Amino acid sequence: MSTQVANNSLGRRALQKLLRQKLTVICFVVIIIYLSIALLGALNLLPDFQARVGESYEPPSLSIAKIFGTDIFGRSVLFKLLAGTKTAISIGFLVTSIAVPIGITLGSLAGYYGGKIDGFVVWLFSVIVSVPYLLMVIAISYVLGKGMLSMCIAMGSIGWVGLCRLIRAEFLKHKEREYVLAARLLGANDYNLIFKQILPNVLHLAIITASLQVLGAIKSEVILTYLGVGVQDGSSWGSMISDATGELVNGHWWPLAGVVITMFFIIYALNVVGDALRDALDPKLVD
Amino acid sequence: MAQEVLLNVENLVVSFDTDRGKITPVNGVSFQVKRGKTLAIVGESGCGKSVTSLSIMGLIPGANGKIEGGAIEYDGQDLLKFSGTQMRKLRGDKIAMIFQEPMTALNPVYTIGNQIMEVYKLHREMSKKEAFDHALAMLEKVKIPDPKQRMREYPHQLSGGMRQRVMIAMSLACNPDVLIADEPTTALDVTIQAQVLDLMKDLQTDLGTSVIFITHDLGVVAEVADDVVVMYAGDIIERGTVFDIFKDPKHPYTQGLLDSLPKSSDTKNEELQAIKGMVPSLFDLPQGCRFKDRCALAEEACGESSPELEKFSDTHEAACFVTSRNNAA
Amino acid sequence: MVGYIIRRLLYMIPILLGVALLVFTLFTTVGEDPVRIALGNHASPEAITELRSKWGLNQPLHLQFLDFLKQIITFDYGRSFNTGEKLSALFAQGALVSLSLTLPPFLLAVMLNVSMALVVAYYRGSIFDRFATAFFIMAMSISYLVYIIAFQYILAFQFDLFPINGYEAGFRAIPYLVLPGIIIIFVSMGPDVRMYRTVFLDEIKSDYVRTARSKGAAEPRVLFKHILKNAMIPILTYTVVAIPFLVLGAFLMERFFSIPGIGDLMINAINTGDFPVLKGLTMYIAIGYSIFNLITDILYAYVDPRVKLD
Amino acid sequence: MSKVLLEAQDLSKHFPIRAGILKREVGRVHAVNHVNFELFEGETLGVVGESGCGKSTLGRTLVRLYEPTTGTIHFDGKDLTQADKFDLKKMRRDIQMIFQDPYASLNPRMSVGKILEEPLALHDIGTPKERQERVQQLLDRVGLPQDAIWRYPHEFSGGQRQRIGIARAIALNPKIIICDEAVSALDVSIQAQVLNLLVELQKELGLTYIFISHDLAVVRYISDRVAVMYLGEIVEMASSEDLYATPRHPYTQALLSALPVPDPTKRGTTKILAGDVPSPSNPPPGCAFHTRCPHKTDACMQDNPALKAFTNSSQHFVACHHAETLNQDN
Amino acid sequence: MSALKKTLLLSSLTALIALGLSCKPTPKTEDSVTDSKGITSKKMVFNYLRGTAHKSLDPMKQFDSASADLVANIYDRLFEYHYLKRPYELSPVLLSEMPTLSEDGLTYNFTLKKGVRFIDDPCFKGGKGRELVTDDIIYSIKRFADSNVNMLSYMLVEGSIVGLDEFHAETKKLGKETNYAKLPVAGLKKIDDQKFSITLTRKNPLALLPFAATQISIVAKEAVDKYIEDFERHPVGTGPFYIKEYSRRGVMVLAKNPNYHGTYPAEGDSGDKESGLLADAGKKIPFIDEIHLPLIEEPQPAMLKFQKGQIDWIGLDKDNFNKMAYKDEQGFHLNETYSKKFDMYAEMGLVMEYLVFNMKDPLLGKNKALRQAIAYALDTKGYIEKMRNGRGEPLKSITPIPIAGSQAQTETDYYSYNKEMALKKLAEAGYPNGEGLPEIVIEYRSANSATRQDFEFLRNQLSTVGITLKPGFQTFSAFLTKIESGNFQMATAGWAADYPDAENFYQLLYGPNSSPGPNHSAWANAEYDKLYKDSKYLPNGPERYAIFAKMHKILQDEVPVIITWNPIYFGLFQKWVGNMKRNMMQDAPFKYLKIDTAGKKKGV
Repeated sequence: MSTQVANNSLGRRALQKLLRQKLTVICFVVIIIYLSIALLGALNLLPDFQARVGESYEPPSLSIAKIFGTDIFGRSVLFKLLAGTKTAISIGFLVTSIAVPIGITLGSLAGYYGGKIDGFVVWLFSVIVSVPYLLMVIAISYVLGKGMLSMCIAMGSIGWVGLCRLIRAEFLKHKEREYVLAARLLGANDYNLIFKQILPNVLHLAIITASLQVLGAIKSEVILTYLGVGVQDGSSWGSMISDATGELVNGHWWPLAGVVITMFFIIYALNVVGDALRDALDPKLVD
Repeated sequence: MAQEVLLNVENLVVSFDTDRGKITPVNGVSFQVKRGKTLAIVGESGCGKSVTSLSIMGLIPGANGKIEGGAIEYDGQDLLKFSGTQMRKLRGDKIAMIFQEPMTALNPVYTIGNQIMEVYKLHREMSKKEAFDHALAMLEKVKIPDPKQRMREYPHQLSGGMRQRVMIAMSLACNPDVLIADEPTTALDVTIQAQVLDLMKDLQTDLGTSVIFITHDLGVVAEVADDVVVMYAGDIIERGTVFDIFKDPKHPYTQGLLDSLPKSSDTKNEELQAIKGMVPSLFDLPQGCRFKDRCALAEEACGESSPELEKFSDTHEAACFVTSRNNAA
Repeated sequence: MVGYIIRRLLYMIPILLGVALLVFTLFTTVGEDPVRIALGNHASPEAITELRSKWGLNQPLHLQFLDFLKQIITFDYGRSFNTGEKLSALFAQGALVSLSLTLPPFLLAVMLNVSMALVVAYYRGSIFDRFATAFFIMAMSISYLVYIIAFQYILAFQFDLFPINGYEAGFRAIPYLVLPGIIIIFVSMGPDVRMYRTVFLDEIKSDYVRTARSKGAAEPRVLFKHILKNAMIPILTYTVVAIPFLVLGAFLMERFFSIPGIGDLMINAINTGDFPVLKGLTMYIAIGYSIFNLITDILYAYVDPRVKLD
Repeated sequence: MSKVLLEAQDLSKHFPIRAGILKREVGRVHAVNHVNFELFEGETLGVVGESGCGKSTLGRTLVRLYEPTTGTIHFDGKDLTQADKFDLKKMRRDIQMIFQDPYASLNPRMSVGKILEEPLALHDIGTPKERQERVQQLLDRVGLPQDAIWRYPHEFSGGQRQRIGIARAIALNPKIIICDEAVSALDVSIQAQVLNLLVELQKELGLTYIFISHDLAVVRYISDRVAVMYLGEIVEMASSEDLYATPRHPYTQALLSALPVPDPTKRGTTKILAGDVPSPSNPPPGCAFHTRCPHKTDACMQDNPALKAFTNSSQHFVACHHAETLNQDN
Repeated sequence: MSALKKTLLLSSLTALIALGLSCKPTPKTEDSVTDSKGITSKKMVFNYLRGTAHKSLDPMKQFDSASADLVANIYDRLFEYHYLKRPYELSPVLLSEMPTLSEDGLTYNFTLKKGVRFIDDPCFKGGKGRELVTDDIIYSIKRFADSNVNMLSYMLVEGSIVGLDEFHAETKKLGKETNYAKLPVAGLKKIDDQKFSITLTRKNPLALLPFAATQISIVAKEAVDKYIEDFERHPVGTGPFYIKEYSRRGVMVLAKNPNYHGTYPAEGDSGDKESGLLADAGKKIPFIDEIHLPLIEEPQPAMLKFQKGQIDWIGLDKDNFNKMAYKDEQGFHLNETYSKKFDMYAEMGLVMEYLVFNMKDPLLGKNKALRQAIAYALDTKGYIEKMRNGRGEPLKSITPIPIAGSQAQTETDYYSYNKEMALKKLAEAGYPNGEGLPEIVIEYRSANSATRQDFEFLRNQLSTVGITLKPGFQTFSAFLTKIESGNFQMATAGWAADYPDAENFYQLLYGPNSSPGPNHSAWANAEYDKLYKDSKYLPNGPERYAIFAKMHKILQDEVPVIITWNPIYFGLFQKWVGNMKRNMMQDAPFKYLKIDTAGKKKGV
């Protein structure tokens, strides 16, 4: 037995709850599709978006590659979108996998120990939130050299703040809960209390935050790429939108339409699932 | 005082749609409230007593609850046929309610005065000044020390007992015919509970209000009730005068409840007469008598159909096959 | 209360020190080299050293940092490397413009979104609620950049409803700010209405709502009198702290609509390594943020009588 | 009389109130104030009082969930207030606690099996298999089905959860269990079941209880001796019988009188105590009860009466200047 | 109840306000102006834009084109490149005529125009602009050479005027102590208030060209002394316009200098007369009363504004070119819908685009065949067609086509796309079909969508022969640092003429010009260097062109850079704009332009 199982049980209930809503299920499927595309991309199984499939700027037509038309090089907009999906999902994952562990660790320690550690963490995030987000992201990207990885690190190294606050607040509440007191009375040490007792109870926040983080990262990428600190090589939604600003006036609406639609589905799905997760994992409703 | 029935609840059925299916927390409940008297509804958590009271207040439609059937007659009119506006006019004016947690039941961001005055604003054509004076008078009536000062204070600045007094003042502001008190003293300490009960009794005598007193505390029931209704899992299983219930309980559940209270004669060398098992889930009710799984007297017949209330005297009814048979025999 | 304010103001010191250190580290150790940018192609090494020393960039880092601290205390961040203008002047000009771009739509948006959220919360669970939720998520799913391009192209160019871009001082600026304002409101709608709606729905579950209803209050009164004031507490925290960042304007908006605000100034400063501007702007914002945080807390205590500041 | 298992001397727990620019301590909440008592092996000591009287703080201070401000707690020859981490962990095996809220006291993300195994694992007791057996045994002992191991707290009712809490408390075979409002949140019919279980366990395992509750009837039923607390102080302590039959302190008298009796014929006999409990952050000078006491004199407003034996000889302790004079008729 | 209504009311009110405000701003009425002779006429406003904000309006301190465009209209220089004549030749501005050269070919004698006055400004006695005198010229040249003032552009005159280099060095030593009066420059001689001479270090046909640069605009000492630090925001010149509203990031407004001394050119190129460009010959300029210059950084809204007629002249970028124009055998044309409304020009730029190899790079520097392979693999023609809508010409020599000594004169040839040759050279380089060839990183100085697309094109090109490219999109300063420190493999580059002479391009590969000089490839070839020195001071002519051809041969063989293409610049202007002829050496010739106000109103 492990906490894993424990989460599964609550997770199972949450899942049942989620599956009762049709829309949520559809959105789940959408997310899974995007994830699979990203996975295929990671395995290099996506069609090469660099390959020419036709003349430049062919409007959409009924072949798979040209369903969203072609771009200036006659490349398939769809393939670019797929490659961009991989980029977007990787960004989402990277940012989340940086922000969430930091947020959880600092939030837990601050909330649990209080005192000087708490003071330090609060100070740290107060400092970070006092500086305009964009400025920070761009600056950190510069520090690390422009590019997708540094952009992700930049977003990640700021993105933990929100989660950290949440986790800290929850720890402050939970550490006075009777089940924690009981565990302390049974001789549990700090490690046990933080990681085995309290953390599993606040982890749902991390899941919800992560889904929002993915969302935010995807949206930020567009702006940052537009500003020239984002994705440099390869296809990304941000670079496609950036290109599309000029294409639109030429009547080449399809690359933009393609990005908007592609982004729309994943953001919509993440939002709906995020909301549903919030409801399903809300301990008020589960307990 | 005339033994006139002011409020008549007839076969009330309330259901809720939940994620896990439909439940019926109130399943055909009937009782009468007499003018100027106190009716206590007793039962453990989840027996449907609070849902009943909210139904009377007309606060059930909404959320996911639905009144499936029955009638609530107040002064000869069926409240269930009232429109939203009509019901709203009645609420707080003719029928008022107080709740268990005075801290959360009061709006934390408005002053006490403001909240009491609101009742007048809603139901009486009054100037601000008049409303203020009336509210102040109400605070005096519920014996809040320094009422002028309190008018300007916020709920959190008051102690639990004081807050409940404010709730009482607010509910009695329009001199209602019926006051529904839903566990009004459960959150209070005994000494404060005694104060509040005392106050309620005084006010009831003064104003002639009928009270529906909802509680799980049998001691309190014995203290305040004229008539008692005992509920279990959405059904009324016994009703009678307070003496009927405490001196000669007929239903095994009522008996069990009384027995499980530690009495002054009990010592820990004697086991308490506990009711075995636990209240069934509303999602998974047993066939027949809903109490049968916990009942020491249960027979096969109890599982076949649910017992109806049966008269034991003019005032006393209980719903149990076994007791009825024994009584008949 | 006074003690609380003093304490909070004192707490600003470590925060601002932290911000100073962060900004200093980020922009001094890396980022664009302002000297290279100022001198451009083929600058002679002497010219580079010369300018570096003129701008004080050849000093040891700790001395530069001390200088920076001095600047913070004296509120004098010097002149922009780029244009030689005093930062205070740049800020004074730009802040007003940025605020005139962002503040009115922000306030309108708060009012509008709170009202819409209340309406949606009122019809919670209905088809209308679902439809509205779907609509707001949809609105959120489209990139800000796309809104700007599309709105400018369609509303201003095709339909001629607004000037395409531009800015004039004073009240003549108003016509130019309408379209950007509409976009700002539009973009804020999705996330805000959804957030406010959640807040309202949380409050609707409260006991005092039941009390209000049992008094005979009608639903709109319950929503607007009882719930709204309680919900203002989380809404306040959400909105008031956003105000200092409004000074930054909305850089994309400023670029596309040629509004000479601070957002664009900041982006340009980043791209040219204009430290004095960056340092100054960041510190202004950080101070503004701390102060507005404090204001939030004071407002908090004002809205919520349970909160005592001491 | 049996042996003293635990002894609290001059035990206080004050919570600082901080304010001002530098958050200096400007006052203290006197949650527990100079409390002395002995706990005898095998007995149940009831602690009653109204909310805010410090009874729960006392319980938590005794197990060092709170660090006491003053005083000592001697258990098994050792002063617990001085215990280091190691000693404390050892002590944890001997003193356990059952909490009030059956919903909050169990970790919702742990299966019942895990919850019950936890204490054993923490103290490295037995092999996993032995622990498993012990868990089953515990479930059996508190009357829960074996399949509970795999289930989670939210699948149980309040009474069952409290049984899980009890099973957890007895898992380490403690000597003392502090029951902090252990049955308060339960319905009457369930309350009786749990009380019966507690009594059974005490007999079977030779447990010593400190039973903290605001419910006078329950305390009377389960306790051998009862201490009445008011504003952080013990105002009266006596055997259960003595205390309920002949309460000596005006507060105890009022408290007992206010207790509603499930007997409609005894209606209206309540002596109503005026006023509210003063704030423990600003306790009145002298006797803490004087603001509500119908018998107060000037002395009450100046000196805080010590807890002393009533009529010297007895085991009935009262903290009242006028205990003797007030109770002459008894 | 009422509260809900209130909200709805509030919302609709808001909507109403929004609608009310949405009425477009009333255009500033183009009120009339009265000129010095008392003749009232319609005010002529020229609406243009600035794509970036200027840095400094101090002529000696600026180097960016945004600043130069403004400086050129506020200040005057001794010369400018003739507005109409091609190839570009100098014509006098502040001088009454072109200077005369002494017999030894070393001293130029100048005579100032009479009656040139600075604009009225409080820095002058009585606030009245005083007349321009020789001292101003000498002061301005000295100020240009003052290393404390000008850190950017001294190299324009370096080594060419007697005593000026010494002066430059001296100012560096003296710093703030510098006093021009105490530092005479032998080569700058005042003869009287109207006459002065400049003595050269050696015969140099290019010596006068720098005096057409905005950096050697003529300033007044009074203004410099009075405004000190603020001088760069408070220009005082003799130019055709003065700043009416200074707004760096908003709308900058220039207004006509009513006392301007200049006149419209009396002669032009062949065909200019026919196209009406000489209609105003000899008339007093400027014609325009005001120039409005909003800062519009995004190209998209700028084009939308142009199409609405709110901007009179705009450069035509790639995306819009695609939409609005096309190319056929006869050249470039506007689509019919647009040609009714606008006029378009297409002018060959004085710009050479190229790719630089780092000769210190262990891979590329040592492997000539590899560099040649890359040169063969590039489809420059295709690039121009595809990425630039054909708006350029492949270059066959390092000099842009409009400049004397370019491919037309040297008759040189250059690499063109040849896959077989590329593969052959690649094999020769030791990487048959690109096998074993590591990734090559090419550096860019920004990361906007155009550069990204450029890179993608290049990558696709080279991948056809098996060469893998990786982009390094750098920030500008990082790019410079990388390039100048020689820490790169390949980089993109472009060079715009400082002055329209081939020397300005050949110097790009002159050995001693290695970084921080403009020769970033760090390529040094003794023969080339010698040829360069030989050609530098020769006047244009067959002798010089022959040397160019030899130098070109070496470049073509060694490939330290790959010369790619010469862009053509396009612009659109409204039909009501008159006298428009794109002059690549004068980016903002506002003083010659005019507006047909009546026609504009009618909507020509």
